[in-house]
Amino acid sequence: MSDPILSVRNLTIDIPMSQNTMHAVRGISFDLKRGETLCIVGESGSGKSLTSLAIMGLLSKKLQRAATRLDFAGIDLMSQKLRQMRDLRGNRMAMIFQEPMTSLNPAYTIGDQLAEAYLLHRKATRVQARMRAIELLGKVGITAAENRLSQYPHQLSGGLRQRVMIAMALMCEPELIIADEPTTALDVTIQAQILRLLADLQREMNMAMILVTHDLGVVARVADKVAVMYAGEVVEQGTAKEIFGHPRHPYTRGLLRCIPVPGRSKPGEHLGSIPGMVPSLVGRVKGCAFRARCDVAEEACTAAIPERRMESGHAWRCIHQAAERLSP
Amino acid sequence: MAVMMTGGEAMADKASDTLKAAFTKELESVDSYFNSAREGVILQRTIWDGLIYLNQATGKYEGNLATSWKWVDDTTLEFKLREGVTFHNGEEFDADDVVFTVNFVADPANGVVTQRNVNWMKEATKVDKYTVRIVTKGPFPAALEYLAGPVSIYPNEYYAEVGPKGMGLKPVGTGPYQVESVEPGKHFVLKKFDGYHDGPKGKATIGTVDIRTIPDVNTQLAELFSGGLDFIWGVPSDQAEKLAATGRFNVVNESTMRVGYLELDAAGRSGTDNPVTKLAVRQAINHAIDRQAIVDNLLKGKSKIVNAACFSSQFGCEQDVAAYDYDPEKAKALLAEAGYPDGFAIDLYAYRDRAYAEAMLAYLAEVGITANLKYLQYSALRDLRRNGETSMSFQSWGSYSVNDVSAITSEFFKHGAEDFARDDEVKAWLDTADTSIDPAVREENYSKALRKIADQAYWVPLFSYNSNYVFSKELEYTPTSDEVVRFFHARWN
Amino acid sequence: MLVFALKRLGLVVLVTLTVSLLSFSLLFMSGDPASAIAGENASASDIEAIRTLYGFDRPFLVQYGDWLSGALRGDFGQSYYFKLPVSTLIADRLSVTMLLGVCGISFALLTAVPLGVVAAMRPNSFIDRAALFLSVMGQAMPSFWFGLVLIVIFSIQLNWLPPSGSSGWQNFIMPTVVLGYYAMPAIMRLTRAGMLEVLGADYIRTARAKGASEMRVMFKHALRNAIVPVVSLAAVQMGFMLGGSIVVESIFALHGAGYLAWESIARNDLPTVQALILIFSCFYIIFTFLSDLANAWLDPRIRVG
Amino acid sequence: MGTVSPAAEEIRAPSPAALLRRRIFGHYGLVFGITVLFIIILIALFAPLLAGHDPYSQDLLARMKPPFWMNGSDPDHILGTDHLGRDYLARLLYGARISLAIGFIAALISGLIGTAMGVAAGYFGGRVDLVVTFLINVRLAMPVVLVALAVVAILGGSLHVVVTVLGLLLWDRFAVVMRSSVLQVRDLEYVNAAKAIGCSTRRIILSEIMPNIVNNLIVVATLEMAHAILLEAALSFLGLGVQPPTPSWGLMISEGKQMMLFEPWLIAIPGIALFILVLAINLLGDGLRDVTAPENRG
Repeated sequence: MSDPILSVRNLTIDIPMSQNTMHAVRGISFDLKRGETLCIVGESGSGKSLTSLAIMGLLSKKLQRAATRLDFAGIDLMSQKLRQMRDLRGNRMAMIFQEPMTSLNPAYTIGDQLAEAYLLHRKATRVQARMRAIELLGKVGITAAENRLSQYPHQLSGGLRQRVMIAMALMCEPELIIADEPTTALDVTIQAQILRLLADLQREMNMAMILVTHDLGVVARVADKVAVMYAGEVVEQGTAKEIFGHPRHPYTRGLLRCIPVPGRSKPGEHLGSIPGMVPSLVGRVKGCAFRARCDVAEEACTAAIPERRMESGHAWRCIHQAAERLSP
Repeated sequence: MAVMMTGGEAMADKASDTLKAAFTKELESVDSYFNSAREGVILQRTIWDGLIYLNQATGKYEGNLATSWKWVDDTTLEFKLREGVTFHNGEEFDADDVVFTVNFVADPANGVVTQRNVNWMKEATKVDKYTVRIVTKGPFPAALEYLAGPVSIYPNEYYAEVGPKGMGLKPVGTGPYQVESVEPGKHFVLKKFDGYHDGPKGKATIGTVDIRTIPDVNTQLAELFSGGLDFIWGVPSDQAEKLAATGRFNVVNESTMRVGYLELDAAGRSGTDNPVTKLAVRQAINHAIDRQAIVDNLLKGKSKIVNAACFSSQFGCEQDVAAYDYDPEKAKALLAEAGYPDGFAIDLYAYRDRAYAEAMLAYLAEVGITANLKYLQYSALRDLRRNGETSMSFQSWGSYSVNDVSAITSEFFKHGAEDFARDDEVKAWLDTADTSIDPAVREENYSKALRKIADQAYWVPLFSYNSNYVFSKELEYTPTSDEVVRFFHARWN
Repeated sequence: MLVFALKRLGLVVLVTLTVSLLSFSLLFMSGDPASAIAGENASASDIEAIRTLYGFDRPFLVQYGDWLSGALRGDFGQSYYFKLPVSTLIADRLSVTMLLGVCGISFALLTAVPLGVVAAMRPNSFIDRAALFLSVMGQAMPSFWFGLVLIVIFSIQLNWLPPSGSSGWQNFIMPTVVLGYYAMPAIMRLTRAGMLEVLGADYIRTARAKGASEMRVMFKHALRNAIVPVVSLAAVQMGFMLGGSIVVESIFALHGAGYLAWESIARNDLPTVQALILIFSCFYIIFTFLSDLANAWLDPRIRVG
Repeated sequence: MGTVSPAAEEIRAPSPAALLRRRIFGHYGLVFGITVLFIIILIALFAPLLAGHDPYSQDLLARMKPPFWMNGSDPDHILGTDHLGRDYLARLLYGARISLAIGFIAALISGLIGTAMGVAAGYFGGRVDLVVTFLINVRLAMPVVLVALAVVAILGGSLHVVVTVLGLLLWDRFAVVMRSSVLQVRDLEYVNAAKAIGCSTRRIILSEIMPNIVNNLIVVATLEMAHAILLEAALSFLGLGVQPPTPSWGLMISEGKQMMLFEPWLIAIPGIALFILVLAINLLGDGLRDVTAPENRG
């Protein structure tokens, strides 16, 4: 069980443009073990979703994916043929998307869509697929599951749809589940329910999970490991405890300042925010991408940035050895 | 559905004894009294018989359903009928059929489409089973011509039962071919009538005649090439020349009785300020058009330019009339003399042969007359003409293949709705000629009328038409100038 | 669904009535119908008699009401030319036109939809450009000219297909292609655009994430959603096709309703023309109505709840 | 929000004009369409200079002379002569005038009608919209070719009649597109602002709404122009369109059709000319649509 189920080294994603290339994701590496939850956090456009799609092999053909290593359960995903990838997707690795409103096909019933992956990957009859669907709908907390099967997506609320999406991802008991901001589109009240559900199911089924989010509150609750992404790079990663307890990278610190902490931040109090803009990733990206917004930036930030790593695996990219002194 | 490809094997038709022909026009009804199309005439001569037959080769009348006839007085014709003739449905032919048919069609209330074909007859009476008399409304010298032409005899019992509608869908006659099937307007299948009598038409030799309506000449030609048709007619001269050059078909040209002319509103019905009311203008138009060039280059074949307002073979068609040769300078001088040194603008109405009309436009333009072509459907144009709204129109007239001047000149110069000359003198001469049974009197009066028409240039007589018959090399057929295709005279060689 | 259908039905009736009024008024644009019926050798008194007989001397609306009530019973009066009931004439010809229309639209759909799908799968690829080229050609090619060219090639040069008539299935190949090719570009473009739109949808990603094959993604998930507007368009095109079959029928000498219409126009046979305009319009109206229903049925968002 | 492909325009933003220029010149179809149409317009304008012959002058002795690539051609008549010995090239060049005039005027008439109806429906909504939508439905239900043929047959074929009939029949697409375009901009801020400061309805429509939908109008106009040109050709082909001796391309095909089995070039030449013109106009229309609304194409 100590072998990682997912091992990523130097994953890069390039987006070719008319005259130039946009380096959207650069040199991402991490390991994930069975039963672990990795949270990838970062702002919009930092490459979180691209990374998760890259693992699933769902990037648009125009995008170029490269990695020195991209292993899933001992299988080298980089060398897998389309057909072999299809056998993995929805079967051993599954994904939950952020838009439950639009991620279900409006033309088919919930039952059809639930059964599809099961029928594709298991030698199962429709009846068996149906039973499995009912079982999973029950698991994700949908009552009267049997009646729901013949309903269409537009007849369900957002929360229900996301539960359906989760059930759909779990149909074949995947070993890895990637949830790409699964709660962003939902009501605040439902967000917590869904997340709790996901976390419970992950534990129950002993899956590895990648949870992509920009909600650090969520991360704090469910993450074993956290990777912080900024402008296509993982600027810091480590255990949840390390990241929340000892953030090293100025960006991580900035992010943490932005969370309202119940009890600690008073209503109306100014929340931290990071001024400035995300730099263009078109063309060669040199130095630290965060330097323009960093309050400790120096001349050296324009040169290559070393990755600093602790014994525990806590790693960050910054020229500053330890940024403790910068904490507020 | 037929799965066999219509390949190029024309042999199949001779082998299957089926002649495949095409009509250009959708025939409204097969009942010959209730259509006015050339296609109808063709079917009429094929399915039915008249009392008399005009031998096209000799020009003599022969007995058909009648064996002999004589004028009892100026208005009564008596016929001895052929015995032993049966209709396609087995009904016996006798005087009752003649009486019924004549009395039915002569009654205007029954609405025969072409009234002039029948309205000269007053009634028919039975003398005995095989003797019958037809009484005309007045002296009618062309009676035999009509009895040999459009008047055919229908079976009285059947016709009384089914009427024109039933006759149109399931025609029954005594003719050389009987009708196997009719899809109105589209498709007609004829079978040789084995019980045909020994009349002068002779028995048919080809077993089946299959006629489809294919409106477009090109499609007809394409079918001919691909073996879908054996026999087409009315092929324009350009195509006929090319077809002849391929050497794959028999191409035969025959003149027709159809005459083309420009009708000029000399009477000023369309307005008295109309330029063509002036004689010099009408003469100028006559001189302006190079009819010979049009005949040589566009109509070709056996077409000829005509000078008199009739077809040369028609009885009474005087040839010694004023002729206007092509002389644009003279035309311009005449126009100047008439007060139009710079020409004028006028509408030229036409309903067929657009190319000829276009050619004339160009000739008129050369002498300074700007003619705008108004191309209409026949019926629409006729309405305009009857209302006297056209000052110049390009017309043609086929005389219903009646070989007598009364069928053309009298049609248009006796102050009818289509008379744009309104010449009292001409009308009087024509009236005399039309009602006399003395050929000499008729000839003299027709001659006077035709000469005045030419002198006054009421018309611009243009040319006679011709028709090209194109048929498979396996077929033998001799066309006639009356434009009637006689399938019973066609044979495989 | 029922309310939706009834509302549409109301509109259908209203449109049909208006079209019927317009096509009936054609008769009165054309001058004197009595003279047209009277035929070649009629005198003024004959025409007068016909005018009274046919009731042309009555007020316009009375005649219209009369005609309409007849039309509702399937009685469109008598053809001036054939002297047969117009309804018999049309019934006889309509089957050819319908067959042609069905063949044409099937041809268009069977070629345009797959092409559109393939083009959308690989935008800007060779096949996409080829499909676009075909559709641009189709839009610019005069159908009468295309028909003539086909006859020259396939009937005259190669002698593979009969140039005219309606006796066998071979007769319908060229007319089908000509008629279908006319409708193809629009259907292809719409399929392509719809597919491109749908392919960007989240649920397509979902389907891929389930491990569905490309074909399954394309045809089961994408096309099912992209086809909805195509169905409406096909219905509209079918309506246009029947009305536009005049040209094709006249070139290939198919004795269908379109050809009858052309001939009747040429013969001034107005009762037939009126009836045909009304019938073609009704076809269009019925097709669009049915396509609305089909759309509602295809789209669960309208069908359910 | 992690999009799969971040929009390139957001990151580097050249000036809108430069962008438009780049889109136009990067669009081969549009460039082709504009170029060809421009050439045809030039040909139409300068037909008398280019033709070398009078398109109406006939020579019955020189009928159907073949074009230059065939045996027996006459160097004086590059594209040969027609069935009355008129120079085919001259007729073709003058024919461009007819086709362009028909397309342009018919699109103008139908554009005026359709735009007025569509804008009224979109702007006023309510009953006006109901009536216009109803009229559009009625119009769509009428078989165009059939009605056009019937009306031309009754009124008699001439350039004026054909153009008018086409103009009165082809407004439906203008109305549909204009209506939906207006609906899209009707409630935008600047329109509401104009309403708020009390601008007259006419002023709002003309100076606030029209400029924003004019690109759609132009696209529809080009497509309808092509449509009208094709319809005129079809009517002339069926013998119920423009009258001879007017050198209309449809009429030339109709006249050449007589000999098409023997002299296919007689229909090939005007057919190809018609094809190229319609192709160019369609490409122009498609291109304009792509360029002004790039999201419509992938």
